[in-house]
Amino acid sequence: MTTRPDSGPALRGTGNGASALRLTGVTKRFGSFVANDAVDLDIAWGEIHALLGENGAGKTTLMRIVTGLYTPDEGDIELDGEPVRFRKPEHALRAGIGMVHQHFTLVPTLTELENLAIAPAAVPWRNGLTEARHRAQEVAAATGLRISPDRLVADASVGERQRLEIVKLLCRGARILIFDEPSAALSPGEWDELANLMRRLAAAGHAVILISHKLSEVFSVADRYTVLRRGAVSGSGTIAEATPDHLVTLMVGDRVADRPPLPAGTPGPAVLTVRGLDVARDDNQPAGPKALQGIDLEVRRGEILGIAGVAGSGQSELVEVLMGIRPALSGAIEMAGRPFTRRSPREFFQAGGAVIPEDRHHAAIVPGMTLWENITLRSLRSAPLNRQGVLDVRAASAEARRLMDEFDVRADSENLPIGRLSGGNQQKAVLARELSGNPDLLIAAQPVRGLDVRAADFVYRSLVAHRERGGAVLLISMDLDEVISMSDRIAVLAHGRIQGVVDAAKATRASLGALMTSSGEAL
Amino acid sequence: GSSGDSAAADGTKSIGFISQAPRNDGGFTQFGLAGVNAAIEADKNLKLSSIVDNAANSQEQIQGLESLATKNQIVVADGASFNKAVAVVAPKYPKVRFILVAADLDAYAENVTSVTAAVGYNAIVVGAVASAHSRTKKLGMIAGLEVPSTTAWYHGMVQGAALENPNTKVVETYTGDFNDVGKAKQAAEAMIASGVDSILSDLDSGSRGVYQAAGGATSPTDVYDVFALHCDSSPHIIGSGVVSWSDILKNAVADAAADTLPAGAISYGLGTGALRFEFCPGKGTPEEKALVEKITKDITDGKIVADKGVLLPKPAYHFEQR
Amino acid sequence: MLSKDLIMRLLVQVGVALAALVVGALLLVAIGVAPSDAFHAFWSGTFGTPTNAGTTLTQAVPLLLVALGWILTTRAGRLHVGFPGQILAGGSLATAVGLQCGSLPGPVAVVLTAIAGILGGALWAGLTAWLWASRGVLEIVSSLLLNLVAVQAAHWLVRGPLQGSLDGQPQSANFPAAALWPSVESIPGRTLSYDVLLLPVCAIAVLLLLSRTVFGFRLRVAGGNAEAARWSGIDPVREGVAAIVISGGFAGLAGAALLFAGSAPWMSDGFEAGVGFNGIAVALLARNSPIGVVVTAVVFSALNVGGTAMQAQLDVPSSLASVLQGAVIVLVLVAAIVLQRRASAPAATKPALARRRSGVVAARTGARTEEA
Amino acid sequence: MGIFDIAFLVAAITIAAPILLAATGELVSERAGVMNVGLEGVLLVGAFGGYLVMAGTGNIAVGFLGGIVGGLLFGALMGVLAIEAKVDQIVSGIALALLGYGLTTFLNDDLFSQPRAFDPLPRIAIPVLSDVPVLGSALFTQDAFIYATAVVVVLVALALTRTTWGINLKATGENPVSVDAAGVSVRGLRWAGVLFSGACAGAAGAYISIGDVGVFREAMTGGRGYLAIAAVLFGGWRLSGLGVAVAIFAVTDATQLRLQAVGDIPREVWVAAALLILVALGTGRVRRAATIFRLDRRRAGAVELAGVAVVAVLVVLSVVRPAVTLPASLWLAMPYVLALVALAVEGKRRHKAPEALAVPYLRSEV
Ligand SMILES: Nc1ncnc2c1ncn2[C@@H]1O[C@H](COP(=O)(O)OP(=O)(O)OP(=O)(O)O)[C@@H](O)[C@H]1O
Ligand SMILES: Nc1ncnc2c1ncn2[C@@H]1O[C@H](COP(=O)(O)OP(=O)(O)OP(=O)(O)O)[C@@H](O)[C@H]1O
Ligand SMILES: [Mg+2]
Ligand SMILES: [Mg+2]
Repeated sequence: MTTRPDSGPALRGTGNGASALRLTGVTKRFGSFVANDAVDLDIAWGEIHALLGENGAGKTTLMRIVTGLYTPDEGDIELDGEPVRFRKPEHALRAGIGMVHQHFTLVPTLTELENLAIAPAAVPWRNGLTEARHRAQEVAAATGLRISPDRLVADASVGERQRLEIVKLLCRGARILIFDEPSAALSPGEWDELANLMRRLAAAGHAVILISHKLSEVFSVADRYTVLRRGAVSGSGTIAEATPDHLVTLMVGDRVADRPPLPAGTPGPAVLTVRGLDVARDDNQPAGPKALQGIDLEVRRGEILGIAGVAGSGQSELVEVLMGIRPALSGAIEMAGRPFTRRSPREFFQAGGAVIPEDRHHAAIVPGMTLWENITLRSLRSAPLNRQGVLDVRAASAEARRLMDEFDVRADSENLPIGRLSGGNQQKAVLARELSGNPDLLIAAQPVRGLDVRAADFVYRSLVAHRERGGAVLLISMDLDEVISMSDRIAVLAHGRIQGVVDAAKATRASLGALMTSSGEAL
Repeated sequence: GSSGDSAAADGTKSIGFISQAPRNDGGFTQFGLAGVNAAIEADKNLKLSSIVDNAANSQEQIQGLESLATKNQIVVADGASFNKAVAVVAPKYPKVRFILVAADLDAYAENVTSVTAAVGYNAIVVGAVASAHSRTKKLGMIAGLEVPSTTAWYHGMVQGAALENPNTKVVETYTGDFNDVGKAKQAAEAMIASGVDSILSDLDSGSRGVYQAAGGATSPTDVYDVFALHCDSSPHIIGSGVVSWSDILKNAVADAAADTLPAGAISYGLGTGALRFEFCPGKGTPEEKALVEKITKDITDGKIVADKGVLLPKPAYHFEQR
Repeated sequence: MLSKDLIMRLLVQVGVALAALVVGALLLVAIGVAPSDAFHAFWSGTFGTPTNAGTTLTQAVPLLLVALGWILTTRAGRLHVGFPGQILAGGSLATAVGLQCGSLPGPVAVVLTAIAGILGGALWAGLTAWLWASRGVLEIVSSLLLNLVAVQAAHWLVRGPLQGSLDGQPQSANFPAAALWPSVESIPGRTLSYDVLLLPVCAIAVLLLLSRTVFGFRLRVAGGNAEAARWSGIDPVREGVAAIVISGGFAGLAGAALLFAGSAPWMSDGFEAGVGFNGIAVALLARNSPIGVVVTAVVFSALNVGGTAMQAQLDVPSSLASVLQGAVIVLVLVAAIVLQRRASAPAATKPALARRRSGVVAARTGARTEEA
Repeated sequence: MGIFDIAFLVAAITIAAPILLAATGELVSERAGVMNVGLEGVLLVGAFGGYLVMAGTGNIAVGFLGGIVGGLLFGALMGVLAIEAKVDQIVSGIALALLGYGLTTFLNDDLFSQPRAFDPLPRIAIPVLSDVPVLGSALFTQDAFIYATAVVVVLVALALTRTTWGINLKATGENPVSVDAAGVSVRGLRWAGVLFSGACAGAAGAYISIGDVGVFREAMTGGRGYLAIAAVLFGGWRLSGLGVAVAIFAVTDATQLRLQAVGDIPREVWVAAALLILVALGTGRVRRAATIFRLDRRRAGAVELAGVAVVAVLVVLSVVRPAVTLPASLWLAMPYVLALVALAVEGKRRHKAPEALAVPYLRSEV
């Protein structure tokens, strides 16, 4: 069925300006913790509404309530002025509310079309593929959003996956679309595309809710905003009358001092040297297409080398290969002057490396284990915390507490399972862990993805401090501004090749973009 | 800990029965139990106090024996695998009479009697008859597990067949379980496919599989039973190397009750008729019947001496062949 | 929150125990046995006399060892059920060694048999570990199949190489007295073997290993999230292999204990006696707590011993025990519902999330780090 | 006379059928993300259920229904544990295995002091097809259950590939969130999978007891449940692969029974083994042409060398034809050993396990 009869997949909006979704006094508690505190939220048809707030402010939780994933403890939800209660996601979906999750809800092993075809089947033997193809074409006609129906989702890049996700929602008749930090995995180009799409949807009368930590994005697309702080609404209004400083103040309570421009560093000897590195896209198919080709890199003491490039250019592969998780086909890697031949994560860390993985959820934390165990995940396994194989638990949790203060990880106790913390705090915990050993080389893959302004600022400062201490940083980011403002030098990665290395001081979005697109059809 | 004193009060003696297989296995165990019950029928001073079955592993067997020994005067351990367990338990209960069925003891024990059946003799007869009856001169033996009593059937058949016709061939298959009907059926089918036309089924409920295979076979196939005659179970059954465990146990229990059961080992052979070959009604030509007579007589007269493997090794202690 | 959790657990344990009692009583009534008689028979058969108590405790040891093995592997995120096979392997090797130790002084022989048992179990488990680590065969399946193989192998051993009984029965010869594990003289029948000391010792050892040592920490990280483990320099495959092999060692020792500490000093096929799976149940019943298993192991062994006793006294079918054991597990799992409903959702989700990376579907993990 | 004849085929098919059906059910349930390691227990319950009802009614069709109901009951139990309680599936599986054995044994002892026996399913010759020379008598002169199994397998194949339901099911096993987000009930699909597998296992069990031989005895399924699970994995969660796996088990089992009967191992066995290994090596080579590891290459070389050596030995054996006889129990272990070897040879390449297999689904994970 997927849609209510009246609202087909076509993009017929329902009026505009009229209130689409109104939350009044919505409260959600987790045990004693209040994640949402009497939140009032008013979304109008045809608008793009930005939902802002620092990490752990309760944005995701609120949206989960709206989409029926959580049921609120108090408060009412009105849709088109009628009170509604969503006990299940499908209720919200039927009502036309759809959410693009940060982790896509796609099935990699099915084709894009099959993913669209996932739907309640009235009769078991019904074959919904043709119908799905139909809807997809309608949507394409209405929004210009095209998918490649018969491609496996596994073969699609993140941008393409996100597009498919949106098409899916539209096919199912969503009229209120929620994006939770959509740009986190997107390249700038892909973001612009998404922004246009949002405008088009709004213009067509849909309501769009955008959760983002990047004020630039907010100001570029949003019409109105609501700011959450510690679960409660700290302010709302129209973007036109708002200033970045104002919003930041609403989010974090006070102003965040502008970041001072990166002081000129004095690069020392090379910490990491990569020569002619070739890496297969699929470890099991060395003969197959390559993810990286002829990579030459050098990261020196006291400098931050930025890697700019769109998602899927091979960043993940580069990190994994440096870590020793992925085998290299050919090429040489040197760490701290010594050849890094028998590569394995352990060797990497022993050679003075540290890493902030891109995919934190799966690669950086052990959700079931306590905060202190996660923070000391590595130091715990070497002296002094490790005394001939025996753990010094007391010292470890003391150390953890110290780091929690230093890196401002917000949690009631270090004995909490880290899985209970908000994304932002989890990430600060990871940062604390990786910087605590003060390593020679820090690989930071999208270190501020999903971080609020203050946390992001904190990460920047920590990285710079690390650089000042003479450490080297390999910064991987899809956000050009971020790279430019953060790095001493920038290597542009596109299609698995280093297209060029430029001095950050001279680099501009345009020049980098040019490098990215140059030799586009290589490989 | 000794017991049996309770017996003094009145004349009644209570019997405990422990077996490795389920009591309703439709074969060895069930017949043994029948024998015990028959003895009880005959003597109202006897009663069967309790049964422990499925005592598969040694620990369970020892526990079972111990708890039976504490409250009975006669304990029947029905199965070859009890030999060591009995050897462990019996000395602790000198007043209790242990009857060990189908197994020999490693060591001689004062209050233990092992009653065995020299199935090998029966096997010789079956081998001869089957060989005479067979068209392809290929005989088969299917058993569950490879234990002395089953291999005895095989070796006996080999010897008997050779007596009747030197170039008759005998093959053996072990299905891994006396009660696995499916495997038995497949095994029999396999044999038939390889030219066997006479199968001895040394199985319990597994025998049904053999009957079914014979029934489904395209070529005429004969089946020979052991223990008893199930002629009505299948038209293909020629006869059975009857090993009347019920008779054997009836004797043994009665003797034990009368305290006339000698310690040591008693092996029942063709002499007492506890072992005998029987044709199903209407089966067997006069010549074959004569052959049975002859072979049986030759064996009891000692004209035919069992080959190696046909009989269990003769124990060192008191031994009686009946 | 810890203490609250503990109370919750205790409540659940008690609830399960009561429920099991009820189930048992119902079954008994169903087959027409007065529960009171049954209970009396059960009690006298398990703890009524020192002799029986000795048997009960001694038979608890193998269960405990298996349970501890299970706990270790699950903490490492691996799930294998190869304990029956490993028990058989350990027992067989211990037998092979034990039969040769007649001339050695007692202590040496005892230690040798124990070591042989551990080795045998570890080697058999090594097959599972190897198949998983380097061939990507799910350990659960390979261990299931290896169990079936081990059973047949044991069948063959007691009919071939290890066959040693006078009349050709499928049994080994009796073990030399020197190799038998010592037992308490004062108890009639000498049913209480000194290896009951393993109950507290091993339990505490495993507890400390997991909570207080680097090795245990690595195991838990690998089990908690294999991906994160690899990214922090822990090779989850190595940890998994270690866990599986160690658990095999425990099971193998259990095999040796079954043969050399029991009252039946010889090997016959089927000496494993369902300890392999019941051991898992024991761990479950204790909700994988290394200390709790000491209690639950005794409970389960009582179920076995008492089952036989009840059968001998009241002619209760032997299978009643296994029904009860199955029922107990189901009850435990159902009890888990109660706990889950109490615990907050995400707390519950996190292990599941981690499991996705490390648990049943581990082939990829296996594949990757091989080259790392 | 040779041992690989028509009767051999028939035997192999009879052995294969129940495993195939049970495995197909398990496949569906695993594609939905529920792994039932307790399949053995479900088979036993099906076998006993069939036997019980048959004893009551004397009608074999009703008997099979009884088996299916028994299987459904245990499937439902699995569902309650794995889907509702969200407890570890492996663990609940073990519980099912233990409970299945205990319960059936207990009831059998209690209800049947005298074992009953019935006539098994009659073989039905399909008019025209059964006259085809060799295959006719092997494939088209079978009993109703075997035909039914064939039909079920085909239907499942169609359902998984051609229907929305199939897509939903597969999606549930891969990424339940996506299904949930589509407004399809993950619980519903998983329940469907579990119950279907329960019904299949129940029917398969009934075939093992009343269908094939007409009796029941404790633990009579003898590890077939585990073989079925192994088949699903070896088959890489595809029906085709599953079929191959089951075929391997069945053929080995049928062979070992024959080899025991024949006594010492005949020539054609050595030849067959040699051919098998050659084929395996060949496919291995083809595969590796696509995928070459620095590490793997060395191992592959060793493997191939060993393989060739073995082939040589086998050829020699087939020429001299020695009087080799294996102990019965080693023959009995053969199917499991081969299953293991097959899994090991296939190794990871086959392992496209559903991502969410044995992962309980909880909403807040989104
Ligand atoms: N299931 C839960 N159980 C307990 N606490 C939770 C749960 N989900 C969220 N929280 C807490 O509620 C608060 C809000 O979480 P939420 O994910 O909504 O924050 P957020 O605004 O999305 O932060 P971020 O910007 O980092 O994503 C956090 O402190 C988090 O620790
Ligand atoms: N479903 C997803 N949800 C969130 N992040 C994702 C998802 N898929 C991929 N990503 C992240 O985005 C990055 C790039 O996506 P992806 O892996 O598709 O590109 P790639 O690996 O470089 O190219 P290819 O997919 O062709 O191998 C990945 O490294 C991963 O961290
Ligand atoms: Mg969030
Ligand atoms: Mg990728």
